[in-house]
Amino acid sequence: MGAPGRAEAAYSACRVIESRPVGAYRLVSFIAREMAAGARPGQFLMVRRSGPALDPLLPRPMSIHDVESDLVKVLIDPVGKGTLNLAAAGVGDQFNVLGPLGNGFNLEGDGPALLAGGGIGAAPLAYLARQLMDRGREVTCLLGFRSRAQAIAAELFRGVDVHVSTEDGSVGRQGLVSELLSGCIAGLGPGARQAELFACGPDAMLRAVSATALECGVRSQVSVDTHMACGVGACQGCVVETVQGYRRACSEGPVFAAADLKW
Amino acid sequence: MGAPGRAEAAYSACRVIESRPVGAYRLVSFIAREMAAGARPGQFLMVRRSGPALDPLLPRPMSIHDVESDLVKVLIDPVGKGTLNLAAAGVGDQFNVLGPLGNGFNLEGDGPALLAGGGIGAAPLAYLARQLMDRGREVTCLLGFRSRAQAIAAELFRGVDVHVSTEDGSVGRQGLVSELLSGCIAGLGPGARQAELFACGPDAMLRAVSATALECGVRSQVSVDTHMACGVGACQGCVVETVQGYRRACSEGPVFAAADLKW
Amino acid sequence: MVEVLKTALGPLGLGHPVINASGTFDLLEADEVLRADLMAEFPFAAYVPKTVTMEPRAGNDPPRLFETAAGLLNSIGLANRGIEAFIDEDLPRLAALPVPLIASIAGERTDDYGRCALLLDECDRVDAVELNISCPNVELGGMALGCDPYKTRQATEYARESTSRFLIVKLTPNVTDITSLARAAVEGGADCISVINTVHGMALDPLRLKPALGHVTGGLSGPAIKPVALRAIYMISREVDVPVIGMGGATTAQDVLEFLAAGASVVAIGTASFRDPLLAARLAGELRVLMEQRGFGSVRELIGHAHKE
Amino acid sequence: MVEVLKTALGPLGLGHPVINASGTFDLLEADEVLRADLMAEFPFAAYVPKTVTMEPRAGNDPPRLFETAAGLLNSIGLANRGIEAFIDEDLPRLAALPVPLIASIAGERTDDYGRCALLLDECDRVDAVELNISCPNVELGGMALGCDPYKTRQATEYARESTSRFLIVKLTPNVTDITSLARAAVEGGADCISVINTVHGMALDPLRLKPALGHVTGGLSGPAIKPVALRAIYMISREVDVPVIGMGGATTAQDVLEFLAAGASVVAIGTASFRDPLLAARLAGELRVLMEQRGFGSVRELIGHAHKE
Ligand SMILES: Cc1cc2nc3c(=O)[nH]c(=O)nc-3n(C[C@H](O)[C@H](O)[C@H](O)COP(=O)(O)OP(=O)(O)OC[C@H]3O[C@@H](n4cnc5c(N)ncnc54)[C@H](O)[C@@H]3O)c2cc1C
Ligand SMILES: Cc1cc2nc3c(=O)[nH]c(=O)nc-3n(C[C@H](O)[C@H](O)[C@H](O)COP(=O)(O)OP(=O)(O)OC[C@H]3O[C@@H](n4cnc5c(N)ncnc54)[C@H](O)[C@@H]3O)c2cc1C
Ligand SMILES: Cc1cc2nc3c(=O)[nH]c(=O)nc-3n(C[C@H](O)[C@H](O)[C@H](O)COP(=O)(O)O)c2cc1C
Ligand SMILES: Cc1cc2nc3c(=O)[nH]c(=O)nc-3n(C[C@H](O)[C@H](O)[C@H](O)COP(=O)(O)O)c2cc1C
Ligand code: FES
Ligand code: FES
Repeated sequence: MGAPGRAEAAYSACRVIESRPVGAYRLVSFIAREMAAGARPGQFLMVRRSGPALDPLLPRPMSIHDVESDLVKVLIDPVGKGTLNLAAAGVGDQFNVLGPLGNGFNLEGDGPALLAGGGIGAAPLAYLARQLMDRGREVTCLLGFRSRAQAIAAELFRGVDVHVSTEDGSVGRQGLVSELLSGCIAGLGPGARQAELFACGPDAMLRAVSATALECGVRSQVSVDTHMACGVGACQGCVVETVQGYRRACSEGPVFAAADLKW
Repeated sequence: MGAPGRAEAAYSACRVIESRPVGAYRLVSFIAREMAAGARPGQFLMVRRSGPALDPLLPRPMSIHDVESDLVKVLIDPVGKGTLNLAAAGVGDQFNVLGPLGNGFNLEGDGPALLAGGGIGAAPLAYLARQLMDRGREVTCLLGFRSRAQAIAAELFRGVDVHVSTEDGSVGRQGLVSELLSGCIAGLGPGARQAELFACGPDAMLRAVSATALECGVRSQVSVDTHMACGVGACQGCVVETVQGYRRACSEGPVFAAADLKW
Repeated sequence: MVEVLKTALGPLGLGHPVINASGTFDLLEADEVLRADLMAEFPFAAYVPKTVTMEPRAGNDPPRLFETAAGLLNSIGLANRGIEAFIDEDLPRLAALPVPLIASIAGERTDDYGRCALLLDECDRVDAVELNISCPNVELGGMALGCDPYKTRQATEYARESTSRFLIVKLTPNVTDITSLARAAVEGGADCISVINTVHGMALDPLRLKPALGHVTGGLSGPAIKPVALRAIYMISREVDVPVIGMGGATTAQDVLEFLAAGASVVAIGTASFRDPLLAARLAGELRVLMEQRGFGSVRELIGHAHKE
Repeated sequence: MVEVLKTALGPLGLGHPVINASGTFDLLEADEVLRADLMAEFPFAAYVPKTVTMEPRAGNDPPRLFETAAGLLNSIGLANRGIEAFIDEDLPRLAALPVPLIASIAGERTDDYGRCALLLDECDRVDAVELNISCPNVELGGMALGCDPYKTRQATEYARESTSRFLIVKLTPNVTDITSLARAAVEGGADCISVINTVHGMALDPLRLKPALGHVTGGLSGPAIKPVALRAIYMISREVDVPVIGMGGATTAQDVLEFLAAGASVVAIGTASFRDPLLAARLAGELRVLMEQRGFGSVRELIGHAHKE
């Protein structure tokens, strides 16, 4: 209705073609050719169910869980009204999607890559693991979950060297993912100094794993979880405190060097 | 979760078992045994889609369109967010329903019954016509619609003597239902004084038909349309002005003697 | 009701912390319409009838209601049959009510509150009196009075002199500084503050593009105003030493939990009762479950939790 | 843009009546992130950058955002790099912007508004200046200033003396009487009133039951506050003779239609841009369709329609 050729939406309407439970989480795939082509591990999308509904009001940030030809996949942990709403989408429904957004992980190193995910923080690690392995890096993936229902998500890491812990011991080792990490770094021996940690999860988990890594001289990149409104650097709402001051998780993150974060 | 046996909801969850378009309207049937048993023509229900959604926030008043064994049927004109939401319900979805509410039409007379509906105001007249005919009264039903898409609803009046007008002349006579009424009353001749008008529709239409009726000495009962919140006489929100002062459409109406209304 | 939910509002013992907001639940009407024995199984822990005034009031011109995004605008205008009819006709019918009764009164001038309170002081059935100085839908009194700390204090003093009952003052959020009004009410002798009344608002009829309400402006209630209510409860409960009744958009048991944590001693349900008049009974049950999940052993422990370090 | 949508705000010619609300759309950021040529195809009829202050401000402690029922709470706290960086770095990059630019400024004291306005008066790229005296998220200035008619007038006078640009004053709804503030601003020399800034609110973290925002309280925006905005627009446009920029929850073309009918000359989109940063372009197109359907031949005909008999 505007002038011809004028863009009238930044978000694209993407059709959901798969939506299935993965334990307590939900895996939803939708068609998004351009996004699939451009996506880098650790980047995210802003996602909303298409339609005029005003509650939930805003899109939610969702990590790119995986990419397969022209499909983009997200893994959803339905904890609140936004994620519940997204997880309720069925095949044929539409998502309004903006992205890929954010900086993503820096894949340039060449030492062994340790991936650590806490709960739904596992979501971006599948695509990350694959891309790192494609670059010839040695990948070990450590996933901590609350219980069995969440830990089922480890199945999504086919072909990856995955170690699981659960808080209740129902699957894998009992305890936290930071404990898995200590053991794993110890196993690397002197090679640990070349290793790099890529982590995603709740703040407390990120603090714990990056502290553990630091003790052993392992650098960390962490992807932080903050509430977002715009997703494009406009609202200043999603900031985290870094040694350089507040930085926006959406446009200057969500991946930060752990050493830069003040927490 | 309260004390045993304690009622925890006034609304009942009713399963939708049919939802189909009738021209521009939508006919939705749901299972509600007790309501079906107790319903009188002109009574209404407060209806909301089950679930925690906060927008739409409140139930909407819906006339009882028809009753069939343990089914209650409503006819919906999707004009705003509440009616759109209800009309979007599919088979298997649940409605939260309260009712039957309100006074309903007074069926006690015995003269010829003239029914007049304007637009979705046709909804309560199907059940009314049937009940009047069961009581042996002579029924003529006059329905005015905007255009063909609405007028298709006349099909729901099987076995009733129905006359249709549309504003654009696409079906039946071109014009307003009040014009149909003049002709119809004239046709009754001197018998008109025994006749009674039952009308439902927008205010302007109710004013027009009851004025026409009055001129010919025909009494009118009209069912008014007001915004409602509680539906049970608690909020004083749905009042209409009558010669006795403000009266609540939900608990003292929605049917009023036209002679009592100040408009 | 279960032990863990038992609580009190001043001298009033309550089975649980959920009551109704004035003007949104009518026991005598509901009893008839719902054909439930509400007198025996009352869903709320106390009953607050609609505000009454010295003289009967017809209320404002219709339309009086308009739904907005997650909210409801109303402009009822304190329609009521007057305090005499309330005392002579309604109160006797409420004799068997098994929960405390909080009468709500409003006036056009500050001394009207004294006159109403005096009349109610004779009525045994009345356990507490709420001064509604915050209705946005009446021209005189109501708001104008409730926006002014001096008049707020004066109206409270008049009522205080006229009654020994537990005295609640209900405030409007439509002011620059709601805590100063709360302080004024407490200085005037209030035993409790009730917040919030509705938020000033307006709607246009979507087709005619003219004011949707007969009174032009109205009061906004429902989930849309929950953040406004939470702020008022939090600020006031930090500022004054009397208990606070919290209301404004509470719809779920999680909302009740949050209102209590923000500093309310009791939570009132208004607009949400229009989604189901018996909702409060379910909320109380669900609140118990949430409290157990989060490890709260009593309502007292929960009240003001958000203020604790 | 199409003829029927063309309009003006004082001396500023606008292609349509939809602009952005300060702090909710960042052209320079969006241009990069969206990889769209926004400078050439700007969705809004004018651009209002985020409020700037004399000194850079880091803003409030996170978390700064919380979604509520049909609303958004924020407590950004006027994070900005300061007026110098705005003038030296941002304005040159906005040289090619094809629409009027409205700079938004805030200060801690009334004379800060004069100082900022004076600096901007040197900048050719700045077509108008908006005084933000209504941010609920900063301790000094902002709100405290915008709640007081005397200080509102004084801040406006300082700015008026310092600039010949079209002068807009943006008001807060968190006051007892918003029209008295609008009058004070006009008396101080304002050419235009902008309403509303966000509504005071608060949220608790649902699990911890502690304040969800680092700053404890925040400002509520989005559809939830649309009724509050409509009332402010309606009351102020009836009271003052200058044009009004209306904002607060507008999300659909129907909302834009209603804001104009209520008395706004221009409608600003804030929170709705978070649903899609290019939304405004679609709203303008849809507005045209709605105007045609309802028989409005021009924006001028529509403005204030709700006031007409
Ligand atoms: C860059 C980025 C990528 C993300 N990727 C993903 C992803 O791939 N998949 C995904 O599911 N999420 C992801 N998230 C998180 C997701 O966006 C948030 O869960 C979401 O914003 C919260 O929205 P909500 O409406 O569901 O919860 P809200 O209703 O906003 O809930 C409020 C808050 O309450 C807390 N909460 C409420 N209930 C629970 C509960 N039962 N358990 C734990 N916490 C609770 C949470 O802290 C939540 O944030 C990502 C976030 C960021 C910033
Ligand atoms: C006793 C009673 C019985 C009723 N029975 C029925 C029934 O059987 N079936 C039924 O469909 N409705 C019925 N209604 C009306 C129905 O409840 C209203 O339509 C409804 O309350 C409006 O809700 P909404 O959310 O859909 O519209 P809202 O969003 O509230 O719309 C606001 C108003 O805008 C107007 N409006 C908006 N768009 C249009 C449009 N395109 N055309 C015309 N008007 C428009 C309408 O006046 C509407 O009331 C009944 C009402 C009452 C009081
Ligand atoms: C229809 C309606 C009528 C009301 N009438 C009164 C009243 O008579 N007295 C009063 O003190 N408050 C009245 N209120 C305000 C409510 O008691 C309550 O303070 C407000 O609605 C906020 O709570 P809620 O969001 O839970 O509804 C009324 C509210 C509504 C919606
Ligand atoms: C994240 C955010 C940041 C804001 N920043 C500013 C600001 O810097 N200056 C200002 O005048 N208003 C600011 N506002 C207020 C908006 O400009 C607008 O007045 C308000 O959000 C109401 O409009 P809306 O409901 O359309 O968002 C901000 C609002 C939000 C949500
Ligand atoms: S979400 Fe708006 S700046 Fe990051
Ligand atoms: S809808 Fe509440 S009294 Fe009629």
